[in-house]
Amino acid sequence: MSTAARSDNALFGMWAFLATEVLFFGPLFFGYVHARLAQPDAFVSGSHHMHIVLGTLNTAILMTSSLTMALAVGAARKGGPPGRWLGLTALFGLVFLGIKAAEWVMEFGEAAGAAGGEARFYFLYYAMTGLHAVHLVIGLGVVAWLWRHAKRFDAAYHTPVEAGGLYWHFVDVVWLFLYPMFYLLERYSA
Amino acid sequence: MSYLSEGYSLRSWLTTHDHKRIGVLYMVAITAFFFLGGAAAALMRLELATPAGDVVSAETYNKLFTIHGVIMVWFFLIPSIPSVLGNFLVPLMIGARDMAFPRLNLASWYIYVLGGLFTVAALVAGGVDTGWTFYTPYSTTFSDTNVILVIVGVFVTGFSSILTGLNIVVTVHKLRAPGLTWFRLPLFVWANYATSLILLLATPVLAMTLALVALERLFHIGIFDPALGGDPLLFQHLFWFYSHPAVYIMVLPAMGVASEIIPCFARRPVFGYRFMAYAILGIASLGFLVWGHHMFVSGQSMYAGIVFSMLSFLVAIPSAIKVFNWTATLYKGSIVFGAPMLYALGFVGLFTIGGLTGLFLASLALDVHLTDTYFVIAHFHYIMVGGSVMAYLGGIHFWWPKICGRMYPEMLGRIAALTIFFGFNLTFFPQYLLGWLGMPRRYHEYPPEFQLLNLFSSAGAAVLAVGYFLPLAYLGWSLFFGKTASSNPWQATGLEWQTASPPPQHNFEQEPSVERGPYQYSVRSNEYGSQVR
Amino acid sequence: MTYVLTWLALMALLALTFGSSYLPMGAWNSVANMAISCAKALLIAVFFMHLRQAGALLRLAACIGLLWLALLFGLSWTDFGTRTSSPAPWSSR
Amino acid sequence: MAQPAVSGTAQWLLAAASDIAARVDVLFFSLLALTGAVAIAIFVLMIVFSVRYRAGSRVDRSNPPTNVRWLELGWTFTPLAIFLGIFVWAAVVYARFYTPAPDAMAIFIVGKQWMWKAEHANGRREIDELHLPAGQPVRLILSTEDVIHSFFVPAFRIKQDAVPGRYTSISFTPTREGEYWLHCAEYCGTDHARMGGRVVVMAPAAFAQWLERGNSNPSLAARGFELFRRNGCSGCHAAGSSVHAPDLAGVYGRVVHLADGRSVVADEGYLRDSILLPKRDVVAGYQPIMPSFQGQLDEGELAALISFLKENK
Repeated sequence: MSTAARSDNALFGMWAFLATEVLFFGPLFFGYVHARLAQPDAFVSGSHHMHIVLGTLNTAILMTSSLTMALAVGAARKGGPPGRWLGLTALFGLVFLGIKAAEWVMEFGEAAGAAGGEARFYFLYYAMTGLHAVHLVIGLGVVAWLWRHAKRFDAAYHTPVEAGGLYWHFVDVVWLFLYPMFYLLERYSA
Repeated sequence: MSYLSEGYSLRSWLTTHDHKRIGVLYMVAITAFFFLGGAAAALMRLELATPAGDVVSAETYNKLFTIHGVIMVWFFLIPSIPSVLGNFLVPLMIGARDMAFPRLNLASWYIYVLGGLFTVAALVAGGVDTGWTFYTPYSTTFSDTNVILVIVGVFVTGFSSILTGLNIVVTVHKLRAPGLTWFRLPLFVWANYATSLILLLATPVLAMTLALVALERLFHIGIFDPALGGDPLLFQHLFWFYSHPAVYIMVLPAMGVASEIIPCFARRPVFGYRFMAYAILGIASLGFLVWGHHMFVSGQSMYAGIVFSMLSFLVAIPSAIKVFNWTATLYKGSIVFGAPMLYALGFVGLFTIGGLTGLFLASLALDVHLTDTYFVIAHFHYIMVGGSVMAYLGGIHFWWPKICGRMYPEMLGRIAALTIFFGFNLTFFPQYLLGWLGMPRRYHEYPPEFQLLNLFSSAGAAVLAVGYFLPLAYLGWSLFFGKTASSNPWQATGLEWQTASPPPQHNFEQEPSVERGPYQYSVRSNEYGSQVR
Repeated sequence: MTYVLTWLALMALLALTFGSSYLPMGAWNSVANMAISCAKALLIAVFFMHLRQAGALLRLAACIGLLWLALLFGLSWTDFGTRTSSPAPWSSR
Repeated sequence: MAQPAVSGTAQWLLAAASDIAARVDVLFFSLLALTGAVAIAIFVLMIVFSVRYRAGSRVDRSNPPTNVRWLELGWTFTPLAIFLGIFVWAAVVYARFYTPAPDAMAIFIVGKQWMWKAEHANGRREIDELHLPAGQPVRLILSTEDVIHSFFVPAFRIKQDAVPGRYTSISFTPTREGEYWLHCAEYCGTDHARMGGRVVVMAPAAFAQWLERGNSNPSLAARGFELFRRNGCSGCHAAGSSVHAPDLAGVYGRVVHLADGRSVVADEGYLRDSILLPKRDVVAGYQPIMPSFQGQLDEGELAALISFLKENK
């Protein structure tokens, strides 16, 4: 099989896998919509406990990591070594996780004491951001692996960078939806 | 050198990347699970021979039907045809050297086995009693059995399904031999392709839904608990979003098998090839729109019931088309009744009954009376056991010479097929009557007036057990003592028959170049048009 | 260059969604937030994930997961959407 | 099972003891005739073809057809038309289950692992039995104290799940006197198979006698009125109260306009939610100040309160 054909297979495989991932997150989004429609007030008051500055900062960091990932793929396509950009991507990912972990710790007290609808808000918050973080950790593993083997990639062969990039961007996209769902509810009334 | 003689050590099997060997690994594993699940069913039928709960306790009975369902659905039926025959045959039928992702293929077998170990561990630790449907809030709050362990098992196995589906989808899209256009694909490949789409799009929903059940059980907070404002019906929607399409995961590949066997043994082209292919895609996609028909009495809105009922009738159309086309394929054929053909005809007959009784359950007012009774049990066993298991066994016989290079004993094969057909009907037909008369499912004891029909059913189960042990015995025997098979003992047209039996490691000595569509059989003589020259 | 422009657009949209959440628009806040999230996702898919250059097959694969998610939401809402707010005219007088 | 053999259920033909049972049976046997005819047609064709075209038989095999467009379109669209007909028929019958007659007698049924409790309007309670008058339209309002159960009376052809946290209901008219099986049809744990009993359909006069005999309980509505005062509901909801709360006189069955613009009919389910989850459906023009009574009222007390509200015209 030619390298080009193999690359084609891998990218199609990754896109198909991402379709699966969308549906993997599906029940959580579904549960969120159902719960929020049932108890809108609890979700608003839960959201007001979120650290909006940290959340917004994290969103910016993750989007920037997507940029560096895209630049890594771009570099690989042109034959330049993607190592530098991959390293930056991993760095941004780590910072995101660090901030996220700090938030989890800060919110834990509130969450443990919450009752009724707010308890459900926190349940979904921890479940969804937790699952997202698990994906991000896997993404970090992939990026670290790519970084270690960065020298192997050139203009002719860089499929792993492309496929890993697709996964990284997907994880970013999931966060773009989580951010307004948990941080931005009726901020004007806070 | 055949793929079987590439290495004889256990290690050579457990580290193989060869799709054919992985198919065989799956066959071994699912056979073990089939007999485990069957043993649970045998105990249940023994208990139900009398109205009183005398053989096992109520707790044990509840665990038996749960483990029967969990094992048969996730560890036998879903991987049966796609992971065994699909794995073995799809690359051969499309003229590829292997799957698109061979290492992933092996990984999915290990993931399957890991999931199986969790489930068996739950069994050993005392079992689980929620039913395979895991309905909340019983599973989240009230059951005190090993729910989480089984959920982990099913969750893990789900990833095996997803990876197999991914592999088949990419393989069919990308690795077809030159000249093999979409409408030259054998229907078995179409069926496995459509099945794989369902595996990809439905399985993740089940995985996450079960994970949410486990979390709710652990933390006593969740989205299903009504005490906090949740809704148990939310679980049912999510569960059936997967579990109804899962029925098509089980039966579409079976349709694919029948579509290979019937033209071959009738020695004529399949009737209406294009309609058959469209029907497969139609079933796969419409199958996603009907899950709410499991919930007509669940308290879902009446309007939802009406919408889902109408959509359910629509999905019956492509199924009906397939039955008509198989029947028409017999017309003006030259039919040989080999064992695979007997299984395939049995499949068509039983699937027809199962499908037609599905219309009763899709009808709103009838479903109110019939749902959650033995009518439903009979209906889905006609589809899944009468349909899928018959077809799986037919496929195993049909491709046995290709898989191991030996012929099975023909006469025993026919006797087993007839035994299974008879035993199956004796077991499950009485259950339709029981259901209509109002015997609820999952009952450990029942009113005495139902005993006669239950006795028929239990007697049938004994016959069925004999029928299932027969192939195990003679196929095992034939591995060592069977007649050596030629490369194309059935004079079939597919690509898989154009290479040695058993095939070499990379399937074909040289890449085949496909010149025509499948099923170019001819009744006039033994002339037939193979897909390659 | 496309990448950097995309990133700038993403940042602008982030500022927009952040700012708009302080304007009292009732239910429209959520609509705006989701619309902006979709726009951002589209930017990432089209430019960072190179769907712009991709063939039909990849585009289809990218859409099918979302389509199926829409099926899950849409058909379930025939139940949740009609349960209490529009009871059958006869189910209670 | 511990229950005595129930009369009125012949072994081979299930008794039809409700108005809907007759309609369901007509549909069932019509569909049985139709599908039976189709199945027999297919099997006869398969057997005839199998025999006639067995290998070696001397018959005309020239030009076996592989594509007959009119035939394929025919057997696509003919079933479609028939299926849609059946769908409509079944849906029309189904709607009757949820269309109570105006004078339907409401009975609260509560499922609990592993028994059925019923409470009549006058306060008469029974366990694992349900007495009904023949000819009187009935509306069962189902709830459960633990898991999902399903109220199944084969002779009536009715089945309805009882779902935790809400009410479901089903309506019918018992027509034939006799005793019939009552089962739980949704798996609910260890003694699921033993959860059930009998339904007794009596002549109206005998039923009236039965209803009064040995009943020392106050009526549901009277008990509800007592609860209405004891739990402080009357403090806010009474006319002339200083707290701004909706007047509940005649609320049952009215269309209520909600703060978020929706409007709903105040049925049992709405009243239940308003007591347990008062912040969910706030009435337009009122503040969400009512506390939740979740965990303070059991299913029986809820039923009593709602019965009071229904009678409080």
